[in-house]
Amino acid sequence: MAGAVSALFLLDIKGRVLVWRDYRGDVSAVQAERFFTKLIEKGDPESHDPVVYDNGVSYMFVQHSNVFLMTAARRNCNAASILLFLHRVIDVFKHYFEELEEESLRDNFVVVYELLDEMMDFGYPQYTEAKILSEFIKTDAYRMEVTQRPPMAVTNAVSWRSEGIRYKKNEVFLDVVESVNILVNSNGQIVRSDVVGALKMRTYLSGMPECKLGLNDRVLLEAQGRTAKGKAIDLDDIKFHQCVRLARFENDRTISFIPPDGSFDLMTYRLNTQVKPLIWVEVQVEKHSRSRIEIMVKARSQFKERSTATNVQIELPVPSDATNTNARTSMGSAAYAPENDALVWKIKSFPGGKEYMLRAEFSLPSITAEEAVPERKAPISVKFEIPYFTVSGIQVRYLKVIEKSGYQALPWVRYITMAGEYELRLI
Amino acid sequence: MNPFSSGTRLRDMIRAIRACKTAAEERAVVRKECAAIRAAISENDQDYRHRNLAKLMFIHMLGYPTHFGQMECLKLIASADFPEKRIGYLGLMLLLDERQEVLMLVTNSLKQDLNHSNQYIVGLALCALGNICSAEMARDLAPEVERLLQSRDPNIKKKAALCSIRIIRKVPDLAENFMGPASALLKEKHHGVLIAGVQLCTDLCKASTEALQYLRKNCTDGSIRILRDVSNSPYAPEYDISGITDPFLHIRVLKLMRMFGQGDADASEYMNDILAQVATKTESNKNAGNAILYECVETIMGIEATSGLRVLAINILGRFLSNRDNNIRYVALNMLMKAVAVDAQAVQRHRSTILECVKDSDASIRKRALELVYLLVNETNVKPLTKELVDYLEVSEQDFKGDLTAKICSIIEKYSPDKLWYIDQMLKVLSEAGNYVKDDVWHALIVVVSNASDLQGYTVRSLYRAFQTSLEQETLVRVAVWCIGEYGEMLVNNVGVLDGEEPITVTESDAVDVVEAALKHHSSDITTRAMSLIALLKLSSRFPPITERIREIITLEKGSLLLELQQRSIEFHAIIQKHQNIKSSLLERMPVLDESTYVKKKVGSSDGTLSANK
Amino acid sequence: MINFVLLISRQGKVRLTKWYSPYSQKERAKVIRELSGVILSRGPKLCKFVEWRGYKVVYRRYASLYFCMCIDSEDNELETLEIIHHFVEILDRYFGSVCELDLIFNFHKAYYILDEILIAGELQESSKKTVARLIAAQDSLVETAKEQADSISNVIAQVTK
Amino acid sequence: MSGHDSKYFSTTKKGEIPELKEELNSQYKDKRKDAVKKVIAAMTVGKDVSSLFADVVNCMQTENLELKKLVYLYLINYAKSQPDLAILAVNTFVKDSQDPNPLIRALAVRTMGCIRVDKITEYLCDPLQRCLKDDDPYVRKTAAICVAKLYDINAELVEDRGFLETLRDLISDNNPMVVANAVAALAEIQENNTGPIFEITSHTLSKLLTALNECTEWGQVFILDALSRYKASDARDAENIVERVTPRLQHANCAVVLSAVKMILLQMELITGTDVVRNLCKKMAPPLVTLLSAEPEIQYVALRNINLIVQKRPTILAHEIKVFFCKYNDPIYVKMEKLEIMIKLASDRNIDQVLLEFKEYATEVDVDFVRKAVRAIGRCAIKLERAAERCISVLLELIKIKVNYVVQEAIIVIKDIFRRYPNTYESIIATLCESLDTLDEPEAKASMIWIIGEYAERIDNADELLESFLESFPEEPALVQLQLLTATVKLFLKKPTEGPQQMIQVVLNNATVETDNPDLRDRAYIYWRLLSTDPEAAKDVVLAEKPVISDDSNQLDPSLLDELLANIATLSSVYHKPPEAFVTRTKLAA
Repeated sequence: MAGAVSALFLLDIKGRVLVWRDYRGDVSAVQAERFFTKLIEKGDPESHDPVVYDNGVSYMFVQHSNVFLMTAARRNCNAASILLFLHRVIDVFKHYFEELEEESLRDNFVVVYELLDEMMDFGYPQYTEAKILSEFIKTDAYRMEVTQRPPMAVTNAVSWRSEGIRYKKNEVFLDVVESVNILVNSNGQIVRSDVVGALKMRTYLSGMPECKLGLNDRVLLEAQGRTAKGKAIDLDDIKFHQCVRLARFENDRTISFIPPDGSFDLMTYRLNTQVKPLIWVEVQVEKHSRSRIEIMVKARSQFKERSTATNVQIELPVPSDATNTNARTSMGSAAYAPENDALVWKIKSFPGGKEYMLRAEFSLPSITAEEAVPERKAPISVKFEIPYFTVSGIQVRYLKVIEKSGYQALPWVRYITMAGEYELRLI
Repeated sequence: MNPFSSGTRLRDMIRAIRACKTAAEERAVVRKECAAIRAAISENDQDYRHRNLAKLMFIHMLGYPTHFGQMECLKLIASADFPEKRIGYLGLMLLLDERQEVLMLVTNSLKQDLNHSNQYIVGLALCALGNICSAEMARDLAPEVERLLQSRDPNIKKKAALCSIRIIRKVPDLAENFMGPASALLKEKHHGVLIAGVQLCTDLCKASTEALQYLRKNCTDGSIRILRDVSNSPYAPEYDISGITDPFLHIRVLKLMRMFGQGDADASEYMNDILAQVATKTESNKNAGNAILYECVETIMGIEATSGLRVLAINILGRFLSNRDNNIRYVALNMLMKAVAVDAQAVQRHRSTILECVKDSDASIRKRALELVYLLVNETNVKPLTKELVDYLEVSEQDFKGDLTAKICSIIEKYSPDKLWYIDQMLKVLSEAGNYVKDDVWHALIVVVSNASDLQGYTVRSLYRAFQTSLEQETLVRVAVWCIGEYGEMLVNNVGVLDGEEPITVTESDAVDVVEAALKHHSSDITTRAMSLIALLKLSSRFPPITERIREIITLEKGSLLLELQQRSIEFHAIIQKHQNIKSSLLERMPVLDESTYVKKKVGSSDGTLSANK
Repeated sequence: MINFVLLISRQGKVRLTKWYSPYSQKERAKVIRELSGVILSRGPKLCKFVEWRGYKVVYRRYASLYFCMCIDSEDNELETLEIIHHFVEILDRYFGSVCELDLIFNFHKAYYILDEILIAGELQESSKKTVARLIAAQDSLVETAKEQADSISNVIAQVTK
Repeated sequence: MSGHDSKYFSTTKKGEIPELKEELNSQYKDKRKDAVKKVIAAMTVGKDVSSLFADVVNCMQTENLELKKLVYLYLINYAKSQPDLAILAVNTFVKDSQDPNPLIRALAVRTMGCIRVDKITEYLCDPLQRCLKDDDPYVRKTAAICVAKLYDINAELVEDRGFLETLRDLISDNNPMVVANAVAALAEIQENNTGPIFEITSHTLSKLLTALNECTEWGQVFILDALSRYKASDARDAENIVERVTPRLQHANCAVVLSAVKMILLQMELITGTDVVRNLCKKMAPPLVTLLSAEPEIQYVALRNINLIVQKRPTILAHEIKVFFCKYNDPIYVKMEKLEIMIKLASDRNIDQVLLEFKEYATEVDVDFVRKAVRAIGRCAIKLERAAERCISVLLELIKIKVNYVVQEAIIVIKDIFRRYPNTYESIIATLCESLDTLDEPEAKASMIWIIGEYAERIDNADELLESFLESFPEEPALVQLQLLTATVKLFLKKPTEGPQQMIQVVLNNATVETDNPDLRDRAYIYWRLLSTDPEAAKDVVLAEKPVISDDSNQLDPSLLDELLANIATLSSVYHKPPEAFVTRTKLAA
């Protein structure tokens, strides 16, 4: 059934080995070269799917900055698990070196080897909790002569938290962040929309606290025979951090857990409701001649007036060789961003129920590129944040923290809505 | 003032690009820089034109589009000043090439610059013209270049000579105009001019037979004299490379002499002495000397040399072949291929060394050696050589298997002493590397088998055995499927057992099993599957008792999405179901493709493709 | 003839390209990608020739840089090695102990030098001294022009002060 | 000749190895440690430092954990090339495996298992035996994996020394991580073995389901994957299992989710209650959709799997087609997979929306994606009878843009539409014929030729059209030749006039004596004989009624599909191939 991988390679952007760990002795470093040759056979590595097969060996890879993380396997291993594992390896390295890039790997190769030894054994993923790992695998700066021992957490049922944590002030911060994803067709029709929410926690709690979270979850409230004062909501799919007791939730919808120390995503959820676009954008394009083009844009906020969107940014695609891009706006400022082939219109504060305008003009060079490929039809993309507001109406009813030492810990809760993948197709 | 003309210096831009960690970061920096340059261009910014073009050249080198900057080159070239012109011409050569229409716009500027009083400006124009001119420009500007060949300045003269090469490559008709001035260049003393002149003559010889005749008549002596002078020259520090004076001139003049000597006994005769001298006296412990020897050998092989001279040449190659430097070994193999035509026996003596080279760890050497081995095969050595190669096929690197397989097949086809041996070898190759075998090869195998009635039983049984272990080798499966369909009864009845052949027990149903497996195996492609259907139909005629089973297998494909499979399955099903009476007459043994006419046709068609390539 | 000259670093970065035969932008990118894949992966003891699309690519490694020249199949590979070295020695003399950075920041100068060595894909000059002299003469033409320009702007500055 | 090259562009060091040798034998601890680091650094960049073996091993006896780890790392790399010297290390290994520090005990046993040298393997048995029963779970979990390592090197030894029993005992260990690793090790050993090594009884089942709640996310994957081999005894058993596994669908780790989905789908086979099944389908849909918010690489694996899942259980995601619409920034490999699933989920209800999307994609810049979008439109026509007409009109719109590869792709798929709906859409043939000269891809050519042959009686100038292909017959690829042969035979049977009669002669001649392709010859001779023996029979055979082709959106063979579903989340499910198609058992002598 599920086999293990044979080796893990860290490669530079040109496919050369930076560090590799051989777990099973049935592949060689030459394999990395074959992988890369195969990868670039069809052009850009970024467009290649993450699984490459060549002559009995399956390669799975992800790219981060200028580094490829790649495993080579001769068996039928669990691809989902391995690819996800590679992403966790990235997280661990980032925790250790702040930036994961070629240079940081080279500079820290001893620790890299140690981590690879601990995170994977014989090709099986073992342990990827960065915080706990850093308790017994230290970078040069923090190495001590005292003998290290494996923290209890490594093999504990509570593998994400060490014992004996102490804080003077016990606090929990909880941010409810909702991202609105939307896709609008060129005819103005909403093709797809959904909301992805996350409960992001930062805990500074002593000891082994037991936490319990209450939401205005319709299923729970109805089960308890209560009709909430506010609105109860339906969550389509909920995902929990591994600290949450899933069986318990399945049983009675109680969210109970011992949290990791520091920040983590306690839960994420998804809402499939049709969302009215919070910010609506309309564009008119006029071609005056082959080389002079004018665009007119209207942006409208379609939420209640008492809310205000901040840091609104509307990216309007322009051809990659546009020249002399000039824009005038009725609010905010617009600038040509050649790095994205776009005109970026920024509005610091955009209250509900308002409409703003932009008018822009640019020209194109008379000589066209030799192998003029059709321009990619990029959509308009919109970014914004609306504080103190959620689309779903989710509410944290309570967050209880119980620890045997009996301290009080107050939760701080914030709500915010932002644009996720918010795209409006142009004609 | 546009907001982007921050006016970063070239150095700063390069630094910024070098600091990028990923392709995406680099792209962003470059795009910003390009936007700024576009803005400057549209404002007709003069002060930074020079710098912006330099930036664009760097950006172009990284592979980004720079089309919008092409006109800037023309503007700089049109400027009166040397610095502007210099960068303008450089930009022109880097950002444009002969296929762009914009290039035509520069013709006038070029013409003016070719007539400029400043030799360096003339030099720039000649260089640009020599590197990127189109046929049209070549025609327009040829008179200017021709005139410059007679300039007094050696710098202009040599550049004009090389520029002429480009011109006659683009427009061979112009060759005759250059014959006279070119031959005059060979009388010069300046090495640069000589080298350029010698090359021009060589190219003229290639471009036109008239030029060849003219130059052969007027310059054979001159070329010999140049070679003699340079090879006897005392130590000349300016041209010395590891103890040899100007190996470049040596080599180029040897090349020209080859043109003259080719097919001309008289010219060759004149060269004998000096070639012998170069072949014996040139130092062979450094690359420069070896480069000369290598060229000298090629010239000896190319002209009507005396047999003594040829022995000398082959001996040099023998020494090269045993050299420890892989470069030298490589060129030896390369040249031995030419030597085969001159003295096959002498090359044969190195056969075992060459065969070892086929297994070399260096892919370039392997490839060369394989080509050479192919030329060395003959009726007497074909068996041992094939065995060596087939054995090696098993352990060879994947990337090499394609070439190796093609060559082995072609050796087997060409030199097989008897059909049995041919069939055995082919089966070995198909089982080992069937996926690398080209269509014409397995087609030919079937032609041979169908013409050898005494070996059909043996072949079908061998294929049946091979099939069991090499199900993944597509072409083996195809040949097996076809033979089992055609000669099924010989398989089952052990017809025509050869001496020493082990008889096998195969039932009719076993035979159908094999074809069914080929039809259904995941590695089988549509051709293999389509062939399996015909084989099944044939078997239903060869083995009447299991017709029903075959009909059932065939029926399954009636709904196939693959056109060919569906069509066959419908037709074959109809034949079995409704037209039993004519079935056997439809499926009689297929008419044999006459081997001799087939071989002739094959040779004819490959000749055809060769001449088409020329 | 030499169809193109390519200079690539060990990291696969392009440091100089010169095309004497027409290749479209797309083809150029493909050529560079293909060849750097093949050449950079070849071990140090192997021969310096790679057969490629009916041509031969001759290369020579200098520390982190690979100098590659693509020649016709009938050309002299050993001589091409010498041409590469000839180029490198002239670069070395010009820059004074040349290093990769010299070629990056002064890429245009490397091109100027190459243009005095090759035209139309053929060798132009076998004397290093001559090449150096020609380049120096042209550099000084540029210097003079620059000084003139500076003095003119100085004059203007004086006047408008 | 490289001798004097080095003076250019370079900064080389000389005599690195002797220098390192000296430093490794330094009397100062720090210097030795630095030296070992340098050795490892050299090893990392691919330099051969095997000649320092003895010197490095000398540094092994140290209290310094970091240094020890480095030396161990070196050993793993070079032990194979220096087996005799590697023996020198055994004593230290054995000693370390009894160190008071569990980290060192585990390190020793973990490393020893990686040294694939037969002689050393024997010395490994005693320490391993001890470590399997160690007090510290960290050591036990490492030892459990080590049994699998040992088995890979010397299976007999493992069986003789009773390690398998010990490993099985570890399934009842009180530590969930130990249980998970024991499961992984046993599953692997079982995989390479035909005998019953690791049988999952209902007892182990419940043990493992309990451990599932407590072990790390990776451990949960091991357990779920191992359990997917378990065959429930009946529907109730299956339902029980499903109930215990379902909470895993809420796990944040996508791999856990996918493995849980696999378990549930497998158990569902046994469950008969339609309500239960419907309910389970409803439960699985949201987590599957959420997988599309993961990293693109994970999305890719998820999409490949969803492709299989919807073939088996089309209802699961029937209402979720919109989530598979492509986003602008999706990597191309994600877009391609989404397209596949969109075809599978297309229905009469959503087809209009889907067609709008496909049309959008068909004008993108990526050629492969555009082709796939065009083909997708045709495949929807084949799948949805009532929408066929709308699909075809979109295809015709696209053909009119006259982008060559779009036209060819459209013709290929229109040929299948004709085979699906005979006598319905032939009116568009005239439009198709306009593009005849531009076809240069074999598959498109073959498709067009087939259309002409098949509808010869309705196309007035069918003979002229076919004739235009005849001249190049010898140069065409076999695929086209075969279609041309059949099409000409059809034409002749339908219109036995002079023109076709001459054409059939030319074709038969070309396909018999003028070719060496045995398949083409067989095919031509059979036609030839058929036509000359019994023309009526020929009509009956060649023009026989064709069954209408079926919807091709679920292409996989049901038994293969089941096998792939049992392999959800694995490479097999990504490739859509059974494991034996890509797992080769050859071992490299690395």
